[in-house]
Amino acid sequence: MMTVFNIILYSLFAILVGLIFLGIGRKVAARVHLRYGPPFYQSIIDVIKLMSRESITHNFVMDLGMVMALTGLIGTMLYIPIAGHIAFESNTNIIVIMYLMAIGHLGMAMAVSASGNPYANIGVSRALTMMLGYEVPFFTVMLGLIIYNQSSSVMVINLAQAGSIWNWNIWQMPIGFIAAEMALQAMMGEKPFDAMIAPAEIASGPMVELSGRYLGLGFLTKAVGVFVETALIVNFFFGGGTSVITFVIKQLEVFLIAVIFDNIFPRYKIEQAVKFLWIFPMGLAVIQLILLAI
Amino acid sequence: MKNDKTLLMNILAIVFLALLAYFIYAVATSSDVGINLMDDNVVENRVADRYLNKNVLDENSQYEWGGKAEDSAANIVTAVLADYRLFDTSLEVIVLFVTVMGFGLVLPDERRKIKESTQLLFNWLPILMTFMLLVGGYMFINGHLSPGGGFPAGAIISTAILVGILAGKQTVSHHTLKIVEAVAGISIFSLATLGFILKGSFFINFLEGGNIGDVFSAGLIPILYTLVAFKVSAELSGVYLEFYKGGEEHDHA
Amino acid sequence: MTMLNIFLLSSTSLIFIGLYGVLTRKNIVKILLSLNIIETGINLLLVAFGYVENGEVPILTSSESLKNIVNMVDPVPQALVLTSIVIGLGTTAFALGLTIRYYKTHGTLSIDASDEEEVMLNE
Amino acid sequence: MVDKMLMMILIPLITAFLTTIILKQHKVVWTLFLAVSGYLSYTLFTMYGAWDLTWSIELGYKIFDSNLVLSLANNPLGWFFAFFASVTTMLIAMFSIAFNDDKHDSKTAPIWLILIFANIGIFFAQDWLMFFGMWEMMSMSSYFMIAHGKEIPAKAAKFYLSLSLVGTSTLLLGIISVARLSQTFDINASIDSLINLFATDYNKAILYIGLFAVTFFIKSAVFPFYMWPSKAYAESPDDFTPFLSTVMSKYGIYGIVLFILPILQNADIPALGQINEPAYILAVLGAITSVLGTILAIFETDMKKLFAYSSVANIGYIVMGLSTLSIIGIQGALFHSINHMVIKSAIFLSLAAVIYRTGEREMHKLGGLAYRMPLTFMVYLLGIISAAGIPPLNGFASKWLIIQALMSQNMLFVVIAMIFASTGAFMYLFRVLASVFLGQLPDKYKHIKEAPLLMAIPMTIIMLLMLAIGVLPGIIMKPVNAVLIGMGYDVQEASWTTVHSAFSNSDLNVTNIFYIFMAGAAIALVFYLFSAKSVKVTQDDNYTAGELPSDWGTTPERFNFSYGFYQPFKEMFNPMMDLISFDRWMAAFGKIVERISNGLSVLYTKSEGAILMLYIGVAILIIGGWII
Amino acid sequence: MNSSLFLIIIPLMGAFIALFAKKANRLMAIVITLFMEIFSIIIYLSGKLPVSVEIGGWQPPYGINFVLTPLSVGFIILINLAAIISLFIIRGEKSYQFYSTYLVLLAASNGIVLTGDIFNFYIFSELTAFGITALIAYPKDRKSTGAAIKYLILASTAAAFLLIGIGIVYKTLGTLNIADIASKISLLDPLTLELIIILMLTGIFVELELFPFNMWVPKAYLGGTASVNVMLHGMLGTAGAYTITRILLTMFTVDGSGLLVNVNIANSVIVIALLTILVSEIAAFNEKKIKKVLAFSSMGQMGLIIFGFMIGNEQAIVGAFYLVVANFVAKTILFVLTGEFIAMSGSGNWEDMKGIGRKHPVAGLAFVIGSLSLMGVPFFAGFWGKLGLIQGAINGSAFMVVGIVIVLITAIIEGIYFLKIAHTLFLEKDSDREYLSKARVHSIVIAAILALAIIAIGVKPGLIESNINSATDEILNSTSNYIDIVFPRR
Repeated sequence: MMTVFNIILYSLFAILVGLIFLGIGRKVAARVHLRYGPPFYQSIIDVIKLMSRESITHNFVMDLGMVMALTGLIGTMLYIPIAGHIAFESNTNIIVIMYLMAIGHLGMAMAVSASGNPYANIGVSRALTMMLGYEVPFFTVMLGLIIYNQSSSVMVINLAQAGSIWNWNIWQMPIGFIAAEMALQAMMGEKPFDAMIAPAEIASGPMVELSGRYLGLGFLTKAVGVFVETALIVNFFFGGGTSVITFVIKQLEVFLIAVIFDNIFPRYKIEQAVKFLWIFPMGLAVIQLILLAI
Repeated sequence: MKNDKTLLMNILAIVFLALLAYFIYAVATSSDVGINLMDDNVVENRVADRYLNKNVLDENSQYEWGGKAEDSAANIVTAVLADYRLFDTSLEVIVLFVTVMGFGLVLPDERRKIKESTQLLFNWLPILMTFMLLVGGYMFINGHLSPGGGFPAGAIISTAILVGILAGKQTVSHHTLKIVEAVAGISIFSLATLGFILKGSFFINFLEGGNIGDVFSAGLIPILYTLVAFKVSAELSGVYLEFYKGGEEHDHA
Repeated sequence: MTMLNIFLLSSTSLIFIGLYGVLTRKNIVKILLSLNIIETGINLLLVAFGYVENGEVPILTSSESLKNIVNMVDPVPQALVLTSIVIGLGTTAFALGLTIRYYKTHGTLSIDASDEEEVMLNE
Repeated sequence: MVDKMLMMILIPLITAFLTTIILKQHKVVWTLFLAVSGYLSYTLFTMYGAWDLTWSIELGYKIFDSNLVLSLANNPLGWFFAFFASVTTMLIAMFSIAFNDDKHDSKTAPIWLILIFANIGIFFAQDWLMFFGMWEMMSMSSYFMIAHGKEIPAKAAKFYLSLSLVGTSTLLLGIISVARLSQTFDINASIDSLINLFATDYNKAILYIGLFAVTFFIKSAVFPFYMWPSKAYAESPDDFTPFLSTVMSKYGIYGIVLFILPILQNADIPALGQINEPAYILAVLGAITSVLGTILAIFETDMKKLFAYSSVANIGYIVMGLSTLSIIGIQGALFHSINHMVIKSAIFLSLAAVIYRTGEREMHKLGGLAYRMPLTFMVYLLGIISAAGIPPLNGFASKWLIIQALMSQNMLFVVIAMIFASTGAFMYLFRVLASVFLGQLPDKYKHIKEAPLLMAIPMTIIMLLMLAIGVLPGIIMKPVNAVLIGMGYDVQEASWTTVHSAFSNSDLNVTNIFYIFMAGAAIALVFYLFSAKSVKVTQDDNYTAGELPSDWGTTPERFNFSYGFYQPFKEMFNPMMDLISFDRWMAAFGKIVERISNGLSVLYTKSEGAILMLYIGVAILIIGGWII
Repeated sequence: MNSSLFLIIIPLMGAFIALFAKKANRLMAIVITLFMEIFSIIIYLSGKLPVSVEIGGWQPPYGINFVLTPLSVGFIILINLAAIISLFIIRGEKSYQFYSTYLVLLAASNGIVLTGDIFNFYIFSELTAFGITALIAYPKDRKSTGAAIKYLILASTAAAFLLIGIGIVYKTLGTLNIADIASKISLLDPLTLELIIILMLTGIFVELELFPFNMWVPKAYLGGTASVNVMLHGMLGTAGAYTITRILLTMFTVDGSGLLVNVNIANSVIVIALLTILVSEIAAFNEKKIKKVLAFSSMGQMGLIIFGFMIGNEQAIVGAFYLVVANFVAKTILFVLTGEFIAMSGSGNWEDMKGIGRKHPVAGLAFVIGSLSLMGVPFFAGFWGKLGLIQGAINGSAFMVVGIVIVLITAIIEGIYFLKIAHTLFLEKDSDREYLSKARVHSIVIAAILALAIIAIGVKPGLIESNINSATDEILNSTSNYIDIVFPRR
């Protein structure tokens, strides 16, 4: 019973934090653009609004896909320790996390593909290509962490950084951190790696055909995704956090870096993006790995 | 272009033959231990010695002129050919036979007519033929005594028939030739088989031979030579006749 | 130079001439003639192999000749030559027959002509 | 009581001849085929644990101063592969009954039965000659199976055949070399003698192992022999492709586990890192295989070819797992072998069902079939989720084990390759999903139906199997560990739910992940259910703004974005493609051989040169015999 | 055992009788050949072997003798079997010349195997050459005439070499008996011996279809009818394989080792055998005419057999004998069926033979079995040969290992083209092509029986193992064995 309660609590927490992050992101972006921007809770309002509107669907696959997308990310979130707390007793294995996240991507892709809109398909194709681009360097960085700690458990990595701020992995492996940041940028779909959304070319790509509850579910997915991704970085490089508050602040910090980069860069073409990701972050990650292995 | 190829062939031929010649020269002048190609013949080491002494069966036997021996042919070449190595000789007959068969197989179907020749040849034909047949007959009957034998005799006899054709007269029909050929052939091998029945070995000279130097000597050899002569003459004549329209149907194809 | 060497040399030359002819001639009849030259060469060679210097014919003619047995030339090569002559005759006769057929089917006596039949079959 | 072992190989063989007689009665034939595979599965099931079961035959051929005896023996490893192979075959057989109707009957049942006969023989062979015999039998019959009396497949099969023949030749050479060492054809004895050889003559031992490895690599399509599956799988009968991909790609794996692994583990080989040099080569080959397989699969437009490359990539994982030489790696590899069997049979069967209904293999000509064949779609969907290694389905645990093993052996770059391949897998897996099952339904497929019942049953069973193994990996892991114990490895009995790794805090409770997933699903469903209802509209209604494509004189399938799905990505690799296309090299080699062949033929038609060649022959004899 | 000469005499007498047996000549030929087969089997089983038969009552080396050993009589059985099969598949030949020539050929190929005299051997080989030339030329069309004349010229040239060799042997050793030569061969000057070997090998290599002596082979097979192909392969080829054991392995070997006296020559022969394998298999690879494919494959198998004999150790010789038997049976199947297929499809091109295997599944299966045996797939007869060969080669020198690698590479090529052809039989028929006729039942039955034999030997090589072992024992100590047979007193 406690577990059920935990799960609901953690999920709601993640969704809430994620949505607020998105709101803050929009606010910051507006400020960078010298606009005023919406309030930080705007995303929550958006979701509620979308959920309550009537929407159109083409077939059962869209429903299935969107539910799958959210399922995957919430599942991932439940697997990640938040400031040492975890919803469900498990070993917080990194590889499990990586694969669980994939369910979300797959579900999302399936749902939008089912719409039959060519833009959506182009978006999906780009998203999947981009995924190959960022997963590899990101994983390489994580591999360094795993080898360094001789464990693939996030919890163990987290605990190893406890104590002084100098124990944080960001100091132990700065090159790896830079690589991970670059990969994270792509993972969150922010510029310069947002070819899959590219509102100007392919009309927001995957989202083009979504409306109402589907778009709402999409928003939720995105929110949880942001939460998960930032939480990973925080766990890996910033020592996790002693309390939930510091953990969330660190997350926000990571997120804001991404948002600011998003707003000052133009967009790469998809193949340029993949090339970039395979050269710079990958190169850095490999250098880091070699340094660790020696 | 064509000349180039011919030239190339010539060069290659000369190169090859030079290599072969050089090799043979090296062999001939080799001075390693062992019997060399150019060593003098040592008759004692070879089978011919026993043939000449007619002591194949019994190492110590001697023979006299006019006496008896294991093989009483005076012509030792004939003795080798028609007695010691009779099997080879009977196979030669088969070689000729198969040649004629093959000849008949491959020759084009259209044939010439036998045309009359000059009067001179036509008139002299009986005389010429008699003479040739006589010489042929002498050769195969005397083959074990003097040079000659079944093969040359057969050739001479067939020449007689050829002369007949040239003169415009087919002296023997195709069919007769076939019969002669077959009968002679079967007889040769029947004699061989008879040897097996009588003496337990094929191609054995089972007739008691006369004395060396006699006409009626050498056991089976004159008989065999007679058969060979007939067969060879029939076969060679068959070759000539193949070109001409005979009285006989050609039953292939 | 002994007689034997002369025999050997001449027979070898004949064989070589024949071998040369077989390779370089294109006309089938000429090839067959070359083959005949080889045959002749071989026959001479075989007889030469049995040659004894100042030897006698291996035919007994009288009781005198019995004493000369040691001096007689080897009869076996002669017997072999007789056989080989017949075989050569057979080869020649049969090959000429084939040549007639060849001329009939190919319209030429050149040995090259038989290369074309592959082409013709493929058509 | 006839020997069980003998019956097992005889029944397929006899049935093969039986079916030849009644080949035209396809329903009967394929039902017989199902019966045989069912019988095999049952017999194998009863044979579990009876490791002393043997059968042997004396041939009366003297070799190594003793009479040659061919023998089959029930051994844990062979049983493991044979059992799961025959279960898979049984499921495929059920599918085949429906598939081989009047229109689709490939009339290959007898050859397939011979193949099954060879299959049992390979897995239970006790001596090398039996192994080799069955291996050749398998190669030859699979050639006929792939070519199945059609011209275009025959061309593809030729490619397969040439590689197979290369493999059998090297295998024979290897077998005889090794048998000469041990003076017997016994497999275990040859392992021991090779281990001894490593101590004395390292290079020779590596050469001998290489001879075997080439064969195994060819049959399992490990780099550099990765290119034949795309041709052979694509052209073989559609119901045979699953067999090809699931069972036949495991022969090489079986060979490696049986023969090469024990040697690499026990022989005295200089170490390189935590493993040794040959194992590292194995790992690198596995890595290249999986990366290349993935990349090539991404670019493929033919769905069967695509999954052929996917199989290649999966074999790469398995090889990488084996190359770690650690127990976890081997566990992972064996586990993944079985998972691959299940997954690929699900995928290929669903594709076969699609082809059965549409007759089309090119993905971009299809689309939207999910709405007409929902069950097939679900099978395929679960198949790809599994294949991508996503929890909570079965592909995950085995991949996880392999990755863990690689990491614990510090094989860092191999791990990166593995990650690259399994991420790339999303790309191609999704491509088929989007192109075939999603998107616009072309007009000509408007009226097609769901796959027939007899096809649906095996597909459903496989789907449930994937789920079951995904939740309870012990279903496979228990036999895997039993096999490893039987082979003499030091492992514990496996648990139903958890898989173990060498790292600290890394024991993975797979069932828990399933619970987490279900929890996530529950929450997502709550959100879904509590939101406002939606209206269903046709696909054209939205993005074409209600104007039907036919109004503009075009067809709906023009809206399918599927032909150049990863075009930009492909262009990145274009400069590289020529380098890695070994089949082009092989084709060029074939052309050269053909040209030489034609030249020699011409030589033989010439009459003029005949005598010249004779003289040349004499010259060879003179030169060789005298001058040299 | 003197009666064994009936093996020669009866067909020769039959050849004369055939001149008059107008319609019955085929029947007579069959009866004679059947008698020969039964007679030779009786000899084989009589238990009196090995024995030397004196002809004409003169003891060797003065007279001509026949040597009957399990090995030679075994070959005789094979030769006569091929003869029977070739008679059964004849299509409508009626002329007496054909049957006469055939019977002479039969006698001559038996004689080649049995004879113990080198000059007698020469005559027999000339007889076979004439006989087979005549039979090749029998269709009298363009290609058969061209093939025949090409073969005749080559064979005559080669025969000239052989005759010179025989002459030199007589000149130096003074004897023509094989056993006598073998016992005296060590007396010869090494270089002279080399010359003799080279000349004799040239003579026999033409008939053995070895590259580069084999320019006649594809044309001859293409020119001849199916039954002539079976004769060419089953009678002459088998007799040729036997020749190797006698000329090479008895006359010119170091006693008891199975190796040639002259190592250089032995190596040259191996090179020639390997060249043959390589050239023939590659040439067959892209060949479209099925008869030529089979001809090339025949050459290749012959090269393989000779390679096996030349390796010279026990395993290799056992392998070579298995190859002889397997090649004999398998190739006979293929030639028999090919004849039917060509008659059916009206084309010599294997690409035009689509669908025949579907129409005649038994024939198709037999063809596949034959091909698999030739490729050396396990559980088919050819495999045991290949196995023995590889094993022997690996036990031999590095040179042999290289050789066996070449053999295995060519086996790949062979496998590709054979299975390609075999599969073509099972392709769907082109709708616009009609078969000219149906395959004859007796041909298919023959092929099926032989295919069963292949499988029987393949699954149970022990069936013929004792025969092959006795043959191998004979070869391993061939010289002393052979001399003991011919000269029991010494």
